[in-house]
Formats: sequence, structure tokens, C-alpha cells
Amino acid sequence: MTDFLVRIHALSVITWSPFVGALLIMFTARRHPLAVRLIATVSVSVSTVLSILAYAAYNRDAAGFQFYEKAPLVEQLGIGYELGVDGISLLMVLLTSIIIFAGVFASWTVATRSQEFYALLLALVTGVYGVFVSLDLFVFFLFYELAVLPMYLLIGIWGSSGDVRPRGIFAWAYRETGVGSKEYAAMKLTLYLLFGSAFILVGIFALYVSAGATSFSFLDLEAASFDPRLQRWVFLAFYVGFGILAGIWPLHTWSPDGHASAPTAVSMLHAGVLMKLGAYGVVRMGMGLLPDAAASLVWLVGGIACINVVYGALSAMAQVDLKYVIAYSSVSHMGLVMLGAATLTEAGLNGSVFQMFAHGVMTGLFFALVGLVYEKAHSRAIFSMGGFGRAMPGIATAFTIGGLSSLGLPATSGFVAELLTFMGAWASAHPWWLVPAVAGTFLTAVYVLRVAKQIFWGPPSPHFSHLEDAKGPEWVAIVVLVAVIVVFGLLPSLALAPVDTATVPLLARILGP
Amino acid sequence: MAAQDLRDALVVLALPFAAFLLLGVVRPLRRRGRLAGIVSIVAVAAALVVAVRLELFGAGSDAVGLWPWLPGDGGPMASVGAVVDVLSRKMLVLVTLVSLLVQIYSLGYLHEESAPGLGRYFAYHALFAFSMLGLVLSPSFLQMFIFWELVGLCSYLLIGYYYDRPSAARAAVKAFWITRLGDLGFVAGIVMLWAATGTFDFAPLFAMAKEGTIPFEGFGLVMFLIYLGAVGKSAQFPLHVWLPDAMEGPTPVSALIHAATMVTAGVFMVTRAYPLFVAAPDVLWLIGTVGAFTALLAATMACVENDIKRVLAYSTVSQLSFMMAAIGSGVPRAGFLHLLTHGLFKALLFLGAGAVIHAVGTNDIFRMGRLFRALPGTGTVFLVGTLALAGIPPLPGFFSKEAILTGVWESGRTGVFAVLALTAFLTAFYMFRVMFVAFFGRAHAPYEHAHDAPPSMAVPLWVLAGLTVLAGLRLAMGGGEEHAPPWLLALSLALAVAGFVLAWAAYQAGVVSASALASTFPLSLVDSLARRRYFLDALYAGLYRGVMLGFSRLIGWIDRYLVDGLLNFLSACTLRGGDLLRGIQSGRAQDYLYGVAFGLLALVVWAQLWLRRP
Amino acid sequence: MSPFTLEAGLGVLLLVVFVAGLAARGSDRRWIGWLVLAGVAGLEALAFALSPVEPAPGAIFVQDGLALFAKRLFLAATLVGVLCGLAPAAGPFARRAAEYHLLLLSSLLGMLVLASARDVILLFVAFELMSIPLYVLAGFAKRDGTAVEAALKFFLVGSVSSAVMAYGLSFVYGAARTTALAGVARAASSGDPLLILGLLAALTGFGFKIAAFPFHMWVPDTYEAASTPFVAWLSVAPKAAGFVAIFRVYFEGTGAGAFWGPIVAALAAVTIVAGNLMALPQENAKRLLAYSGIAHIGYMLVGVAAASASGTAMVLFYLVAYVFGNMGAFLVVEAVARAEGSEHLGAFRGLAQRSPLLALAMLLFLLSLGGIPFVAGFWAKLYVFWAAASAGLYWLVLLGAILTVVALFYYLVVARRMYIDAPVHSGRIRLDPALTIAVLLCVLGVVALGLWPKPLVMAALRVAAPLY
Amino acid sequence: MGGVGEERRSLPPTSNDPVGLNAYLILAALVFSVGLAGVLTRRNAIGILLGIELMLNAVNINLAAFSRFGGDLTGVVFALFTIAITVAEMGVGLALVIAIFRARRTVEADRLDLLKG
Repeated sequence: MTDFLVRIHALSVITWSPFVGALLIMFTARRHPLAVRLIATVSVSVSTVLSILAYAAYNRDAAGFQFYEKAPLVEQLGIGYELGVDGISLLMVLLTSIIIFAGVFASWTVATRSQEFYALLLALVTGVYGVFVSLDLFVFFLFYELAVLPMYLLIGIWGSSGDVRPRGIFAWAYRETGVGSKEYAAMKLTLYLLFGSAFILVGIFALYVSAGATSFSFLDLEAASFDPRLQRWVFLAFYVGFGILAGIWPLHTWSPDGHASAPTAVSMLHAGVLMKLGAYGVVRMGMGLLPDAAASLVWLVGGIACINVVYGALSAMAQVDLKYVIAYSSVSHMGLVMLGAATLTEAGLNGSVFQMFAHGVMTGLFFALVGLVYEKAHSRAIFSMGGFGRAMPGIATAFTIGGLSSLGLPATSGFVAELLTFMGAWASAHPWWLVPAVAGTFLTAVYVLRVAKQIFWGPPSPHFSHLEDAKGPEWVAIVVLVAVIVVFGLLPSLALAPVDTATVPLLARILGP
Repeated sequence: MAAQDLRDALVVLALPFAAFLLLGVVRPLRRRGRLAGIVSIVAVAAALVVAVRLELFGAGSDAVGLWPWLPGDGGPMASVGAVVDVLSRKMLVLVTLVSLLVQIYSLGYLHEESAPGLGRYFAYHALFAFSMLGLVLSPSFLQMFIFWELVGLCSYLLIGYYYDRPSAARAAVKAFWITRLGDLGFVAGIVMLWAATGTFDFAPLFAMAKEGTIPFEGFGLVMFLIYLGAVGKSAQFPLHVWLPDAMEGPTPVSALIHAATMVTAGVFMVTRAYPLFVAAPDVLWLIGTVGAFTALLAATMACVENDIKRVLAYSTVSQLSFMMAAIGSGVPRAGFLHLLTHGLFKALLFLGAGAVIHAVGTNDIFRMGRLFRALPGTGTVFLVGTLALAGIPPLPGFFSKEAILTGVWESGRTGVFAVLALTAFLTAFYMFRVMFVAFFGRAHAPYEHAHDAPPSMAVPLWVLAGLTVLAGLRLAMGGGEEHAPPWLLALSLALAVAGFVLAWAAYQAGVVSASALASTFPLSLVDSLARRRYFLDALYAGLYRGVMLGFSRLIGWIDRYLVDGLLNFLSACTLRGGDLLRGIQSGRAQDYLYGVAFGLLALVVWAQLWLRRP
Repeated sequence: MSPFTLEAGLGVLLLVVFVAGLAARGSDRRWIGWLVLAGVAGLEALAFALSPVEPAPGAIFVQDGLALFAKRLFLAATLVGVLCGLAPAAGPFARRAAEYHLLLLSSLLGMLVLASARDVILLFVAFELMSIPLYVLAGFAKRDGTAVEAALKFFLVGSVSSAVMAYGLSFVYGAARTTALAGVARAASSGDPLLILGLLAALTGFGFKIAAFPFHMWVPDTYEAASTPFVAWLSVAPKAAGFVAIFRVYFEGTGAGAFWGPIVAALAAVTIVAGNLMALPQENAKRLLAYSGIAHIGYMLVGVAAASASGTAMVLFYLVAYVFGNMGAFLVVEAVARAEGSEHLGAFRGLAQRSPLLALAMLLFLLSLGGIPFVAGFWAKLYVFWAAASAGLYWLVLLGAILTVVALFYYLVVARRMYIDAPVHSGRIRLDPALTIAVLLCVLGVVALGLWPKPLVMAALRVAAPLY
Repeated sequence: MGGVGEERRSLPPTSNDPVGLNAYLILAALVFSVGLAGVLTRRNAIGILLGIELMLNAVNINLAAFSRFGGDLTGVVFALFTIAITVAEMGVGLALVIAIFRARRTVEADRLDLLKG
């Protein structure tokens, strides 16, 4: 199996299959909505099936980077097309596959300009895959940009606007910039992330140059040792750059606006996968390449993560717009991800990676459901809704399961992630991190159940009629995501076994023998 | 043989899970309603058979099975499995038995429900049975926590079964949040314990306690946090407020989850982990004190409550606290005994109350009266339950309560003993109050339509009543390992009789005016406080609405209008700056020439400054 | 080979066009454009066939690597400019095609000479030869009030700047006692205040030509009012010439980079800030591109401020990327303006649905201008910043990077009009073949450089190395 | 580039000249300034053109003086070129002024502000 996957260049196929799909859609499927969807489904399925196979075939005893491919691009500068996955990136690839597979079905009903929608979505996915599988930092960066840019159009064209009233001491600035509109959100997200990417680029080049300017390969840079002072600066650059994407406080404000405005599949992909990309970047590049700086700066990472957890949850509680609640919950959960990573313990780091996965699936589910609710009720205002459970029991059930995963109920994947994070936090050098982490999960329980109660329980709201449950292809998204949440919640070692093979050596590098 | 026991235990666990999976996944089956119920009932019945066999014919020795769950470098970080010992065997029987009876009862009680709703109900029940069984079989804190949360989930779902009733929805989330508050202490505690010892499993932990590795520094805090879980789940002060509200669920649910099984999980957990709690005497002292206090508090509230289910709910809080007080005073066996007996007769009482409500359509005891005549069967079984709870021999409540009182007395905690004794008196009082008012008092409305429960409801009632009596007789004959001093037996009996007499005097004979009694100081104070539930509900509501939601609104405002505002401010300034700057592009050629001239000037000045720099 | 081959060839072409203009009859003389196109293409081929000539000592006209690099660039830009000028255009451009192209080629001749000039007099003459036809071209549509207004402003600012420059150059001559730039470079080491003053004054002239703040003010008006194909060319070719002249005068062999670096850095900083900020509120596509162009000049000045061989090379690379990106953007504006009759940003509404090709091309150009990977502009910015960072100008890099975000804002606003907004008119836009080819050439340039920047970078590094 | 105090070639005094180089330079500077002032203040386009003419003439004075005092003829050659260029520039300038008068019926620089912002 492994030979087969290596022989067909599985990682390349996984990465580029959606892109090929995008090209096919652009050039062949004009004005055939069903063909567009079928091409998208097939190209994504290829990636999904291959990533599941790769996941199964990954050799857990050998560990390290597998399914390795390399082709030189610019030999003089040391840029190469170098792909490989270890336990962490493999899980992220799997996550991406799951989310995009569900996302294709969740956006089945996109009516306007669906050809362009799917093409951009698939191009975006190629960027996401590419980021996770590329071992060459330069190529990594190119994929990163590919994963960010289509977002502008995806949100701008297919997004929805919210309602934000200009208030506070900066009220005039709100009128000036048009806060709340989808155009605003798209612009904010894109510019913010590109701003962050500038830091990443600076960091990459700093490492490249100080390692002798011979190679952008992650493996080569990993083998190099950098001056601790340089490490600190580059770590901070990575932390800010990737941190923006991961939604660290106070650089997170693009996320609620962006996710609330984005169309369903984009929110799923962005909150579900792209934010993880930020955390992944901090773990892989920040910690992996800069172990000394990581060891000396985790107090900062963890401290801010604690703010994220509590602050995100409280902000989520204050929202009256359904999509904003979910978006802020991502901010809170990304705090847990970063907190787990900052503990520098095996449990914590495993928890962090598992949380990336668990939260990705969970928030993907949430956005899929919220998209369905919005589509059927044409409203996002939580407190105008009520009693939807009668008309849409399936959505209500799935939302509850997602909510339970989000608040860390056992038997869902969210629990395992949170438990490991707690274990890591208390075992770390900063045991007090356990307090905000635990408080965050309680606050999550409060806002998630409050929202679920308001929307699905209680007497049916008089404002809505003709509500209906999910149907047809929409079920695919829901069922897949719910199944993943539960299966990985019951059998966490499915994910943790390969992850552990990657986190343990990483920790050994940071903490020393 | 031990392996056989283990296998049996896993079969007991697997049967309801299979039923749940079947009902959860196969949508048509679930939507058939009664058929779904039968699936669940068959599974639980089979589980009961296996559990009884295990209890009666098992090897009798302890068996533990463990399988890795969370992988880690150098061995699993955590395992799951099952442990079969005295505690879990007895609990298996109790859980499957009550589950089975309640499910059968539900078929009758909920016969008017729509088929999909009924299917959902039985799916939840199957899940609950699985979770509760998993909890009692847990060989480790972690697994216990997992199932602990799952039973909490079932409780949440079943309280909110009538989800379109706002009160039910509120009660469900309230129950979840408040128990969650304790649960977070629990999980934090076991995580700390893990960090210190490297394991979640009971066996190695107990071994450490035995050899003295435990207690380590900060062990008291750890055990306190773990105890917090029990505070939430077993409704100890100050987290007891959810349980009365949980009566919004269907009555069979109250019988099963909020009386006989789930709420006892806290007691079970503390009993299970008793070897560890012993190593933290301060926590143990706290458990006893809080238990006694809660017992009294809940009893006073039960005395002034008019809703029959809420009386029972407060009584449950009170009885659970009895068990906790027993454990806290060092007699976990007595507590566990009370757990078992209470499970039987409280389920009986709830199901009886359900039959009453089913018949008359109200919960308010003062709108009932002379029900005994209309519902002789129900009245009889309810009376059995009442006598058991009030502690009248030879019913089991007398023996288990007496065992607790003996144990507490012997542990030397006189204060706790006094409080518990007072509570025992109040218990008899409020139970006979219900009995007299509802079953023998004045009829407020004619009950032509009221009739005894249909067989599907009556059979479980009679079975439970019979088992209660049987258990009492068995205890009367063979029990009494604790050699209680005779005066204590007499005191117990006297307290129960005194409660009965007072209730009779106040509510049946009218010798004493209940309202007059309640208005004399200091009873008036207690009365008014108890009627207002000691302001605890109000306090929680205030904390939730005022502090938590208020603070969240503040944070939300800060995020939207300060953190994000600053960003928008900068962007707006940039936009505005561009607008201002374009003003220099006036369109007049000579202004452009001024630009050139000033540019030259600026270049020269800047060059000068640069050249002359120090 | 004589170092004058290209100039001689261009002279011949000028003569041919002149004669053709005399011979031409009728009101549509656009066929002369094809002639010019062929001629320029031939010259471009010739330029690539040529190799640098080792200059004689004290030569006032050199055909070194830098000159050849620049000439190839000028010719390429002119090729695209002429190509898009061939498309059907109204009135004067068809009737007076010979005149138009003669002026264009004269200016081009000025540029070619400028790139080779190693003497102050030659430099000045070439500079004016380049500039004066531009004034005429700007006001070519002489019945159009705004075009002539723009031309007059262009002329006034230009001639005042060149007067200041000439005044400065007279001091340079006076202080250095020679007009040979090699001599000036030697004299520069003496630090004569008169020389510095002269060079500062001359910088005004160059600043005008490259449109650095605050000498940029003619740019928006001229770009807005003059004909778009001409503006496309104007926005790149003379700028490139200006940069080459700056390298020649201020850096080549002077060893005075440490002095000029900070001065240019200040110029770069204000230019980046002003250009980007003033572009924000623009609603006219050409005006927007004008201000964005000013900002780009600022970024190139960042590379100049690095005052190193790599900095210079990166500016050269930037210029190439800028030629393709900026010309391409103007060409798309021209195509849209022809279909919609408006150069307002509103005319771009829903372009993606009316002409996906045009919209995609514009998007690529905008991304290139914005500095996004896979297209040329990314490398351009990256290299320039890299060079500046190596020279220790971290503050400038930071400023530039932050303002890149501002720049992306207004580029994305255009993208929003094209892709997000619904079209006002329906129906597809018909594209003129010549214009389409020109656009595709630019797309090719932008994408090829984006995917494979290395050969050009190496070439730029090679030609820049001897300057320092 | 060096600073103050370095050795600096002084312009050699020319015999038979009662006024030194500096006088010419000052004259040129004055003419330049007058020209610049005219350019900046005249409202009429023709007046601005005249100002530019003056500025360029200042250049010629400079060049001639440097040439005279430096003892080589390059400056004069430079001045010749400058004059030629000035003529060309003025030709274009006047043509533009005429064109604008035709199109807009004004040559007031202030009123030519259709293009701005």
C-alpha cells in the first residue's frame, strides 16, 4: 500500500486534484450546474480517499516524514517542490479532506455563479493541502497565499452581510469603513491575513539567510542551529504571522466578521482548517525550527492563549447573531489549541493537535448547520428564532452533538482534546493555565446550550414558517461530520497514535534530551 | 471464572448500547415509537438477567479488564475497561432493574406521545442505561468521568424531553450547567491527580494510598475538586438547585435518573474512591458537614413544597445527603446500603406519584384529596414507599437510615448526628404530609375519571413495592451487621413516629394549625426562607444574568468597539488621510510648481541636516 | 559592432516613418503604426542580439550591460505601447498616426541615448529629447480641453523641473570642471558643496521624470486626460529611463552611496506614503493607477536607497515587472473604456461576467502590482525589500510592507468591482485583436516572471555589478 | 562624501576681469530666482513661460561663467545646447498655450483646474 501511494505521488495527487477539478470546472462545465458539482465531488473524493489511504498506510513505527517527494525548482536558491507528511500534518490533511468533502455537499445549493464558486473553492483547497504537505518553506508560503487570496472573492461574492451598529468612541470609523457588510469582512480578512503573511515571509527569509542561504527545505533548516537571539525574533514573527491566522488575541477580529460573512463552505473550510493552519504553523515552524525560542517564549503563547479561551467564550456569549457565536467560539477554541501547544508536554501537544482536528470537524459541522438554518429561515438573529427543533429535528440533533463536542462532552472528539490540554496545562511549567482552560469549557457550555435552547427548543417562533429539515446532499455533510466527531471521540487513538510519533521527537528537540 | 464475570459485565454494558445504536441509527425503527420501546426494554431485560446471574452466581472475586485508550510515549496515558466487584455487581442489578421497570412503566405513562417522540425517549433511555452501567463498571477516574458526563447528557436530554415547553428547556440547561460546574472540578481534580501520580486507574491509586505515596502535597485540593463533581451530580449544597427543577422531565425519568440512579453517581463515586478520600481527612470532614447541612436544608424545603414531585425531589436531595454524610463520617457501607434501598423505594414513590399525576392531571397536592379511595392500588404502593422513606420498620429505609445514624454516632460527629436525626424527623413529617393531604385529606374536586394505572404502569409499581418489602424483610432478618445501641433504634423509630404524628395532627386531624405553626418564630423564619428556597435560585439567576451575561456583554462590547474599533479607527484614519492628502492636488498648475520648489527646498534642507549630523 | 547600432537603427526607422507620413493619404493612416511596430520589433530583436561593448576610457556614450538592459526594456515597452495604439481609435490618432509615432519614436530615441550617456551634456540633451515629445503627445488630442490642460501642466512642471535640473547641472560642471560623468564621479569624492547643490537640483529633474513625491503632481492629471495607450507607455518607459539616469549620475563609480542613500530613502518613504494614501479615494481607474504608480516609484526608490549593486539590480527587476503589470492594467482600462465609454471604476462592474479573460488579466496585473506570489510583482517587492534590509533600512522595509496592505486595499476594490458587483450592462465585451495581444503579452510577462524570475534576476545582478 | 575642511580647488582668478566668478554666479542666481518667482506667481501662462525662459537663461550665465573661469569651452558648448533646447521647449509651450486658448478660451493658469484630486 505504501509503495503504491509513493509510486503514484499520493501527496501531489491529493494536493493538485482539487486544482485540476477547478480548471476542469472553469473550462468545461460552463452552464451545467450538476456537472460542476460532480466534477467537484470527484476531484475532492480523490483527495479524500487518498488521504484516508495515506492515513491508514502511514508507518507508525518508522514515524518521521513519509510519502516523501522531491523535485528541484530553483536549485541555485535551494527551492524545491518537496512534500512529505508526519503524524501532525497527516492528521491535518485528513481534516482538510473531511471538511472539504462535507463542504462540497454543504454548498450544493449555491445558486449564483456556482461554476466560479466551486472553482475558487477547489483552488483554495489546493492551497490548504499544499501548506500541510509541503516541506519546502518557500513553496509552503506560496501555497499559503493561494489559500488566502480566493477568500476575498468567495466572501465578497457569495457571502452575507450582518448588522453592526456604529457605537463607542470609534463610531465614526464604523460608518467610514462599513463594518458588518460582506465587502468589509472580505477586505478585512484578506488584508489582515496578507499582513500576517508578511511576517511569515520575513521569518522564513531570516532563517534561510542565516542558515547559509542554501536551502528552503524544512529538513535542512531543522538540522541547522540558529542563534538564540535570532530565534526569538523569528519566533515572534512566526507567532504574529501565523497567530493572526490562528486568531490569537488581539489580532483575531478578522475572524468573527470574516466567518460570519462567508458562505457556508468557506466558513467551514476557513474556521475548520485555515485557522488550524495558523496553529500548525506555530507548532511546525515556530517550535520545530526554533526550539530554544519556543522554550523561552511559551509563557507568552500560553498566556495569550488563556486570554483567547476566556475572552472568546465571553464574546461568543454576548453575540446575538448565530454565525458570530460560532465564529467567536472558534476564537476561544483556537486559544485551547495554542494553550495545548504552549504547555510543551506530550499530553498538551497531542491535545493541541487533536483539538485542531476536533475543532475543525466540529466547527465545520456548526457552520454547515448554521448555513442550513440560514438558508431555510433567512435569519441569523438568534433571539428571533425558537422551536426550530420540531421542523428540523435532524439539524437540531446534529447541532446538539456539535455543541457537546465544543463543550468537551465525553464520547465526542472535543472531550479528548480538552482533557489532553488540561493534562498538559497542569503538568506544564505554568499550572495555573488549567484555570482559564477549565473556565473556558464551562463558558462554552453556557453559550452553546443557551443558543441551542433558544433556537431549537421552546415554543415555535411566530416569525418563521415553512421551515424544513436538511435534505438530499446536505445530509452527507452532516452525517460525515457527526460520524467523525463521535468515532474519534470514542477511539481517539485513531488520531493520536500517529500524532504522538511526531510530537514526542518535537518535544525532545525543544526540551532537550 | 473472573474472566467470565468480566465478560458478563461487558455483556450487560453492551446490550443497552446495542439498543441505543439500533435506535439511533435506524431511523424508521426509532420512529415506530412503541416498537423502539420494546427494543430497548428487551435489551435492558436481558441485561438484568445477566446482571442478576452475575450477582447471584458469579465468581464473587474482583475482576478488572483494561484496554489502552489514549496512546502515549511509553505506554498508554489512559485506559478504559471494566471492574467487577461488590459495588459494581450490586449497582448493575439496581440500574438494570430500575431501568427496566421504568421503561415498562413509560410505555403506559407516555401512551399519548407521538411515535417519533417516543422513539427518541427510548433511545435516550437506552443511552442512559448504557452510560450508567459504564459508570458503575469504571476501573478508573477517567472512564468514570466519561460516563459521568454521559449520564449528565441523558439527564439533560430527558429533562428537556418536552422541549417545546420553555420551563422544561430552562430546567434542562440549568441542570446541565450546574452539574457541569461541579464536573469541571472533577475533571480538574483527576487531571491533577494524574499529573502527580501518572495514572487515572483506581487500583494503582489505591495501592499508592496504601503504601503511603498518597497523600502528596496539595492532595487535599485534588480530592476537594473531585468531590465537587459529586456535589454537582448528587445535588449537594450549594449545587443542589438543579434537581427540583429537573422534575420538568417526564415522571418516569425523575424516578430513574433523578432519584434512583444518576444522582447517586456522586455517592457511588465517593464510595468507590473512598480509600483516597480517607487520605484527605479534611475533605472527608467537609463531605460529612455539607451532607448533613444539605440534608436538613432540603428537608425544610420539602416541608413547604406543594408540588408532589418537588417534594420527592427535595427528599431525594435530603436522602442523598444522608448518604454523603455517612461517607463523610467514615461509614461508606451504610451510605451505600442507603443508596441501594433508597433507589428502590424512591423509584417506587416517583412512579407512584407519576400514576397519581397521570390520574388527576395535577402536581399540586392541595388540589388532590381522598385519592386513596379513587386509586387504592396506587395509594397502597405509595404508602409502602412513604413508610420506607419515613423509616418505619420493617421497611428497608429504617435499616439503612439507622445504619447511617449508628455509623455517624460512632464516628463521634455529634453535630452531624443531631442534624441527621432532625432531618429524619422532618422526613417522616413531609412524607406523611403528602400522604395525608393527597390521599386522605379533603377532596377539592371530584375524581370520577380518576382510576388506577393501566397494567404496564401498575406492574412495575407492584414489583417495586414488593421488592421494597422483601429488601426490608431481608435486612430485618439477616442485616444489622452494625450493632446499633438499642436507644438509637428507639430514637429512630421515635423520630419517624413523631413526624407521622405531627403530620397527622396538622393535616389530617387539624389539631394543630399548619399555618399557625409556620408563623411562630423561629419556624416562621425557616418557613419563609424555605419557601423562597433560601434565595439560592435567585442568587444563581442573578449571577447568571447579572454577572456572567453582563460581563460577557461588556467583553463583547470591548471586542467589537475597542479592540476591533481600534483597527477600524486606523483604517478609517488611513482612508480619511488619503482624502485629505489628495487635497494638495488642487488642479492648479502653479500649485504643482510650488510642489517642485518645495521639493527642492526640502531636499536641500534634508541634505544639510544629513551632512551636519553629529 | 558600433555602440550606436540601436540608435542608428531607430534613426532609420524615424526617417522611414517620416517619409511614410509624407506619402500617406486618406484619413486613416494607422497602417503606419504597423510599420512602426515592425520596426520596433526588429530593433528589439537586434537589442537582444547585441552584447555589451566594453567602453573606451572616458567614453561619453557607452553600450554597457546596464544600457543594453535598459534599452531592451524601453523597446519592449514601446512594442506593447505601439501595439495597443494600433487598435481603432478616434480622430486624431488615426489621421495623424505618422505624427504620433514620430513623436513617440523621438522620445524613445531620447531614452536610448539617455541610457548610454556618460556625459552631462549628452544626458541633458537626451533627457530633453525624451521629454519634449511627451508634452506634445500628452496634448495630442488638441481639441480635447482636458487633454491640453493636462499637457500644459505636464509641460509647465516638466520645463520648470528641467530648468532647475539644468541649473544644477551647470553647478556640477562648474565644480567638477568637466561634463564627463566619470569626472563628476571623481569630483564627488571631494564633497564640494557646490557639486552637492548641483546634484540635488538635478535630482529635482529626475524626481519629476520618475514622479517621486512631491514632483509627481503632473502625473494624475496627465494620466487621466491623455490617451490611454500613450499613458500606458508614459507610465513605464520614461520612468525606467529616469531610474537609469539616476544610477548613472548618482551611483555609478561615485562611491557616494552612503550620502545619497538616506536622501533617496526619505524620498522613497514620502512617495510610498503619499502615493498609496492618495490612491485610496480615487474613483477614476487611470487616476488610481497614476497614484499607485507613484507608490511603485516609491518602492523602487527603496531599492535605490539601498545604494548597492543588489539594490540596483532589484530596481531593474522591479522596473520590468512594473512595465508588464502597469502597462497591462492600463491596457485593460483602455479595453473597458472602449466598451463602456468610461474610465470610471464603475465601468468595471461585473467585468468578470462580461469578459472573463479581461477580468482575469486585470486581476493578475493588480495582484502583481499588489505584490502577491505567483506573479511578477511579488518578487519585485520581495527583492527590493531584501536589498533594503541588507542595507540596514529596516524602517523603510517595515513602512513599505505596511503600506503594501493599503495598496492591496485599493487593488482589491477594483477586483471587487470586477468580480463581486453585478454588471450594469449585459452582453459580452468584444475585444480588439491588437489590444488583446498586447494584454496577453503583459499577462505572459507578469506570469512568466512570477513563476520563473531567476534568469532576469541574474541578468539584472550582472548588469548592476559594475556600477559599484 | 567628505565634509567641511577638506582641500578644495578654488577657481583660479582670471586676469583682466574686474569682477570674479562669484559675481556671475550671484547674477545667475538672481535671474533664476526672478524666473522662479515669475513662474510661481504669474497667472498668465505666457508669463509663466517667460519665467521659465529666465530660469534657463540663468543656467546659461552660469555655464558661460564657469567656462570662462574654468578655462575650457565645454561650458559654452553646454550653453549652446541649452539654448537650443530652450527654444524647442518654448516652441512646444507656446503651441500648447495656443491650443489651450482655442479649446478653453483662457490662458489663466488658475482656471485650468478641471483635473484635480
